[in-house]
Amino acid sequence: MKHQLLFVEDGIAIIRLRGELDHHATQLIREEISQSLYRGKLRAIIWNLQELHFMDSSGIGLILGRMRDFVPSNGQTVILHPSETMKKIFQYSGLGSYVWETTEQETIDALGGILNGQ
Amino acid sequence: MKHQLLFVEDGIAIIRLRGELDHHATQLIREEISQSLYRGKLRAIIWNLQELHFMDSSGIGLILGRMRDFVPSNGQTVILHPSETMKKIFQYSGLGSYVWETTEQETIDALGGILNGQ
Amino acid sequence: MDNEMTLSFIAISENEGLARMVMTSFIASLDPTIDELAEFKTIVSEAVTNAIIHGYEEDAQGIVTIRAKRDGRKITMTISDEGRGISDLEQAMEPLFTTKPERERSGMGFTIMESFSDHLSVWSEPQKGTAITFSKDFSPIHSKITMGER
Amino acid sequence: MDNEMTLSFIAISENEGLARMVMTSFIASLDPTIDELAEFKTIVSEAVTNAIIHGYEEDAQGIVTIRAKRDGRKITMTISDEGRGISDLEQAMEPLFTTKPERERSGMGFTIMESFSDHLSVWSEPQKGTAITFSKDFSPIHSKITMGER
Ligand SMILES: Nc1ncnc2c1ncn2[C@@H]1O[C@H](COP(=O)(O)OP(=O)(O)O)[C@@H](O)[C@H]1O
Ligand SMILES: Nc1ncnc2c1ncn2[C@@H]1O[C@H](COP(=O)(O)OP(=O)(O)O)[C@@H](O)[C@H]1O
Repeated sequence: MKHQLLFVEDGIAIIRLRGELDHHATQLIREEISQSLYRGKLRAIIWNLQELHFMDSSGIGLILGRMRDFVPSNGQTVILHPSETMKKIFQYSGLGSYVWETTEQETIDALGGILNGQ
Repeated sequence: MKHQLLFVEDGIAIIRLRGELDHHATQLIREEISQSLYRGKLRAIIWNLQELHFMDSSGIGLILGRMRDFVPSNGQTVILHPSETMKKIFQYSGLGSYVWETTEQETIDALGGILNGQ
Repeated sequence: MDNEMTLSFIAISENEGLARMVMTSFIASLDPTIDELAEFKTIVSEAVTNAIIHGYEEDAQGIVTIRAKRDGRKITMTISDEGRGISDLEQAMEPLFTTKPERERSGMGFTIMESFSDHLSVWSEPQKGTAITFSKDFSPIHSKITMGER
Repeated sequence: MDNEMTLSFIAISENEGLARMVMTSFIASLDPTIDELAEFKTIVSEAVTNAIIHGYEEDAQGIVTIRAKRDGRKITMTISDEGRGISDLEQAMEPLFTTKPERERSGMGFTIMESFSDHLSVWSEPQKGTAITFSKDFSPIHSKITMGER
């Protein structure tokens, strides 16, 4: 499990998850992600799952937890590139509407941000 | 386990082994290799292990068996590109001297053959 | 019965990945589709994680056991522990119900296991343990779209 | 003791690959070198193959069991069967000795297992079964040459 976290101007965080996200992996990365997110005043978190090969319900806990802690009530959570199986897991969990069928760049544009240093 | 078998003019057979060669795999491919080898009058067999990811002592049995059945007493067996671990297995089994530190093409040249249709 | 295996390991979270790998190898000869494999691994992961964290509180001592059988293209598995057990099973199986919200569990494990398996049954007794049995049928190979060489 | 597992399966040759995969996953966190991993897999393969073909004649009924422990960077494993057993163990362990030359066994299994492990012991009793216990120490991570990102 590795991940990459970047900030876009105007308080948008992008979290690119990699490898396998299970209970074991969430224990390893939750703290790190939370600490990093404290650095910025957020109005949106984009979860990019393009390079995530596996996710179980631990991923739901991770995303819901970060929504609760960091995204203000008028803010956004966006989930990009889930696999078919992950999409089902999001639907069952009531997160289906957060899945956007688009790219990272288009999401940033739609949210009105500018991606730093890219 | 997949393999590829080609003939060189003048009775040289090249067997390129792929994947994992264990007892299970030798059971699957031994017959096929033996049948194919009947097609030519052989004076040498070249075993190319470049794309073989695993081999245990079942591989020794396979090579020794084909030497006995197809290589005449003045013929050659050549083993190319074994991994470090396979090299040790060949040494323990008395096949160390059949390992040549060279390429397929150079082996064919050294044996005085011409590779068909390549 | 075409193949049969049992795997057991101690209750540490590292073994969630081990269990998925082992079960992936066990069904490899069925040549599952990407989605079938992903759903199957998810069921295994949910059940094994539950045994480790709810059954044993990750005590590195309790033993989680997976028994699996392959009959044709059907896989039947039981994941069991001898841990704390579940007192109210009906409540436990409700979507979003969890006894570990502070650990950010989502309460979706049972819902996902039920949705991704063809049949699921649960046995549990407080202080005795829990056993989840499920089966999953894999689609026939010829009905799959295959690309390139097999 | 850092981790502990048991795997058992029926005596069919398909399970030689399963055993290697499972043991590869079990030692993954040690981050073995390519050669350490290859030697380890070879030992597992030799012992499991022997149990399947010599212990049980691939009868798809006998049970092969692997017990494994990880303590620091040492792996200790026992591969056992309850099959035909070995009457003359000294002879069986000689290089090139095999009771199945017609199946093109090379008689190199025991020699390879001994060479690739740090410690090996064999228990066997005719009609009772055979158990091979070996241990292998993996080199410390910092002594390895690593290239690129870990
Ligand atoms: N193996 C088990 N042992 C004890 N309790 C369990 C076990 N599996 C599930 N439970 C109980 O059932 C509840 C719901 O499980 P589940 O739907 O998987 O959600 P979650 O794991 O996210 O809590 C758990 O919170 C726990 O109280
Ligand atoms: N698990 C076992 N059960 C019964 N006999 C065994 C077992 N393992 C090894 N043997 C005996 O020991 C002999 C030598 O084994 P080994 O060195 O591995 O060579 P090979 O497997 O090529 O025969 C075998 O031929 C067999 O007679």
